[in-house]
Amino acid sequence: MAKRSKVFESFADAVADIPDGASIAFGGFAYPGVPFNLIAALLKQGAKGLTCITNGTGGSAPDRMPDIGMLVQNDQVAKVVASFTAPTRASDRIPLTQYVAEGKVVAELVPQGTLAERLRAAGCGIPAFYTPTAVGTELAAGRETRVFGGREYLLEEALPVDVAFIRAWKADTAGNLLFRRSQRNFNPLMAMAAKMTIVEVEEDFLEPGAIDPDDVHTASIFVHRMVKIPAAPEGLWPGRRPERAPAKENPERAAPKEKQS
Amino acid sequence: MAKRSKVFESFADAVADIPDGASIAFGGFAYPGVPFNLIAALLKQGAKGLTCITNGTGGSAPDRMPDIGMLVQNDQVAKVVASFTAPTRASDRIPLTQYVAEGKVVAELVPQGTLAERLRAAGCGIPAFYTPTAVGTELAAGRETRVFGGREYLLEEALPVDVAFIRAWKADTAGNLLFRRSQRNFNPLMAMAAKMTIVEVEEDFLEPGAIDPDDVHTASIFVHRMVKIPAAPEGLWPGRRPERAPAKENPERAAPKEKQS
Amino acid sequence: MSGLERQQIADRVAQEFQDGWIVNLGVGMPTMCSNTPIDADILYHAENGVIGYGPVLPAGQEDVHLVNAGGQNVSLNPGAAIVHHADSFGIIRSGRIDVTVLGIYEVACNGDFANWKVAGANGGGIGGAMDLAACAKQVFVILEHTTRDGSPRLLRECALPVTARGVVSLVATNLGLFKPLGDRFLLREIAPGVTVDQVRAATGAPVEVPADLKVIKIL
Amino acid sequence: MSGLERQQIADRVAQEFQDGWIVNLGVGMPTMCSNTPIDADILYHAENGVIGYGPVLPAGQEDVHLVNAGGQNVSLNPGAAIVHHADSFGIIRSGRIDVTVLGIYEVACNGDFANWKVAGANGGGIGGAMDLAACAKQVFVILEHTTRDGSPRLLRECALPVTARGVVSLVATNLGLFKPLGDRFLLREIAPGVTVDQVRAATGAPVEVPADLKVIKIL
Repeated sequence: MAKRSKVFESFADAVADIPDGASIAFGGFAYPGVPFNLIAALLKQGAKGLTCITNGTGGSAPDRMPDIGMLVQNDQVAKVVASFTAPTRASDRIPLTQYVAEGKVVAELVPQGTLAERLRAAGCGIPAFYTPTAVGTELAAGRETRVFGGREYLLEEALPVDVAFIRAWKADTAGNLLFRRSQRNFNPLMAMAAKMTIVEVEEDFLEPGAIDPDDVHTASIFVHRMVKIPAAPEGLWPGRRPERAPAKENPERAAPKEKQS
Repeated sequence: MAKRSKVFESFADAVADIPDGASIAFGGFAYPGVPFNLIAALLKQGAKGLTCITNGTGGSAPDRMPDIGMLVQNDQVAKVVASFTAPTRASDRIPLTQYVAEGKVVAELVPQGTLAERLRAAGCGIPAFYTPTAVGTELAAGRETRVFGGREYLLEEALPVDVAFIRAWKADTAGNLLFRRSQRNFNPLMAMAAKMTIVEVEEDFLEPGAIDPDDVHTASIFVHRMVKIPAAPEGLWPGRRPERAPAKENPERAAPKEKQS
Repeated sequence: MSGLERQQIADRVAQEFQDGWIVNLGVGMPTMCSNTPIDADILYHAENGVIGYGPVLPAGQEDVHLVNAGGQNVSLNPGAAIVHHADSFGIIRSGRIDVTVLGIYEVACNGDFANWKVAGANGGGIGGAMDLAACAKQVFVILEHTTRDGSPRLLRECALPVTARGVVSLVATNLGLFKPLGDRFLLREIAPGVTVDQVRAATGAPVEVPADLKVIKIL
Repeated sequence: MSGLERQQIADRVAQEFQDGWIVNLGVGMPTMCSNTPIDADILYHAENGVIGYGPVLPAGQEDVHLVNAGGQNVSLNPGAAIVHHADSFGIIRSGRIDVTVLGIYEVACNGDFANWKVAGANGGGIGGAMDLAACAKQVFVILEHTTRDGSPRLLRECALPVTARGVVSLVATNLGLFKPLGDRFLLREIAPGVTVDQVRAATGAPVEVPADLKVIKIL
């Protein structure tokens, strides 16, 4: 008896049944590993009242790839959990700021390591843990701390999510994933934390067995749906990260300049 | 300026300065990944009052490779932390039993997943976490539990160790490790939990850069000393795991039958 | 009255497995479940981080670097992956194992079971059983229906220290297939050649027998 | 009175690095520390799981899959390794980072500092700074000595919400190199062309000046 295939034909199909009110973790750090195509599909799909778990919401640079800020601007977001909820430069502006100020979006600010560990805890059946991070700061105000070995630690709870959107380099059809370089970042943790993990994959799907079991970064157990990213302009391929300037074409890729939505 | 080399010439050199009273984590699960050569060197080195963290202490099979039970029989052990501290078959005997009965060795019994997670927590700066495992059992008697989301969890503390003994398949001279197949088991976690990690390596050392950074299982940060395992009979090479019978020669290895001490 | 052979007990349990399940098999009789030919695609998970292992390899063909949780030299199926012990138990603890099958000493009709400490022992052998028992979606147990001296091992309450409480949903013995119902066992199926009276006599708790009691089909 | 250029401040900090250290550099001025030629073998760690990165690659030679924590397309040195975010912060939280260098808004002589929330903001940008500040063996901070309107940023107490308390052991500004001593800053070295009076006037806390005050050597 054959298992149902995890390979979906389109991003629209892969995100079609995401309901209003879902919690979604978005992988990526800077450009590597960001599920641009899945975000773009979700913008079209239109689910509302979402809780978005992400390192940052984006939108400070003028030339934008699809980002969480666009979901916010599209009135799809009720809450953001992130390690950046406001710009750190006084001169920067991000879309989220106005929505938080107007009470349309709740923003929960979480230190990056705590965010990663809360996701990992959810994926590992650990409901809560203690961390030294943020002790003595505004983020710990009124919260439970405890001393172990003479040092004070803050109690943090797991952060389970309904859905993870991630981007991988290679995958076999069973759902084993390889990430390339810093594309890995939060992605394996979000796949662990999620009830359903949807992956956009850069290279053509491999047969099961083509990835050495020792090399697998995210095991098939954690992966539910996968879509091959089409060539540009249909598919979104990040180039060099723009440093407050438009993205330049990436000469290492055969595909033409990525679509900027 | 060149860093001091992590490569040691002999197992005796690598374990020479381990002091009495040290806590040592011993990797491996069944035969794969067990640091037989380091255990043999520690038997000769003679440090006493050790705390040994290990999945099991071994010694039920008649034909033994070096194991924790031998360290116990050599009067080097004060405490064992393990997921097996007594045989599960009434007919089996292990050396540890008598020493525990006579009060010479303290045995702390820990579920295997909790043992792994306590080591990982130590390696990740997490002093304590909650787990559902062992709730309602003798192991949780009198201990702190707490309800999250309607379910009861047991508080478990990190298990840091002074030294980790592990066995790897390949290593570069910087200290990046590859494990083969189920050789991985506890080994990366023990390397994370330890102040000093000593590795016995099966293959010849590689130059830094020879292992793709995406493939590394244990990063050089966690590795302090490494020794290449010599060919048998000087080096110890496990063959097929004996099922209550002597180990058979492994035809896949060119080396002759391993030394059984 | 001895009923099923060990492999036959395992066979009956394996027939409960459904397509797409992730299954963890304990040491001993449970490992025999993977020998049963069933029409379902199963992913076998072992505590030592092996995801997707296949048959035990014959002597001479083993990979010395690869064992399952029982220490057997297994093979890997296409699509297998290796993780370390913490990730492996993360998979267990987060409830991703559809069923674990465990060999045990005793089971009670309230779903408690014991398999880590024998009477009078100082210490025990837990291995991964407590994590699996507390966290798998379902816990199936396999055991001989009585001890060697004929004492029942299906009980009202466990006499030995328990591994987990209230978790067992299926009990397979040489005499039949049972479901713990709180204050009694439901006899789902009976072994060929065994009578209900024999089952009741060998069981230390009430046994409910359905009107349409089925006999276990031998493969 | 402006003292050191930005790269010169970073250069002075980098000279504190010792052979074999594992170093994490924050976004902005701290990243410039890796440009400084020093006689020490340093392993650079980035929060996004890059261990052992090297120089930023010029346009056209980037690996689009590889950035440091500042989003710069870096290279990898031989012996580099990639881990995921939880393992990367495990390295941080377990105290394996010898020093983190952070760009900040304010620092107090009690070792507190602030770098995540500007006055009046709703929310902020913490990134990895709180984990690094709480857990690195040493925390060095880099900042312009005063705000654009001339207000001091080296203070008795932080006015902005702190990132961590009592952790800073070295402060590098365009005017000099300082060590927080609880109730005052020790002026370890002064920038060329800057006077002690100028430093004191621009600092919002007492400044202790050693008799043998050294001048920062420009590379």
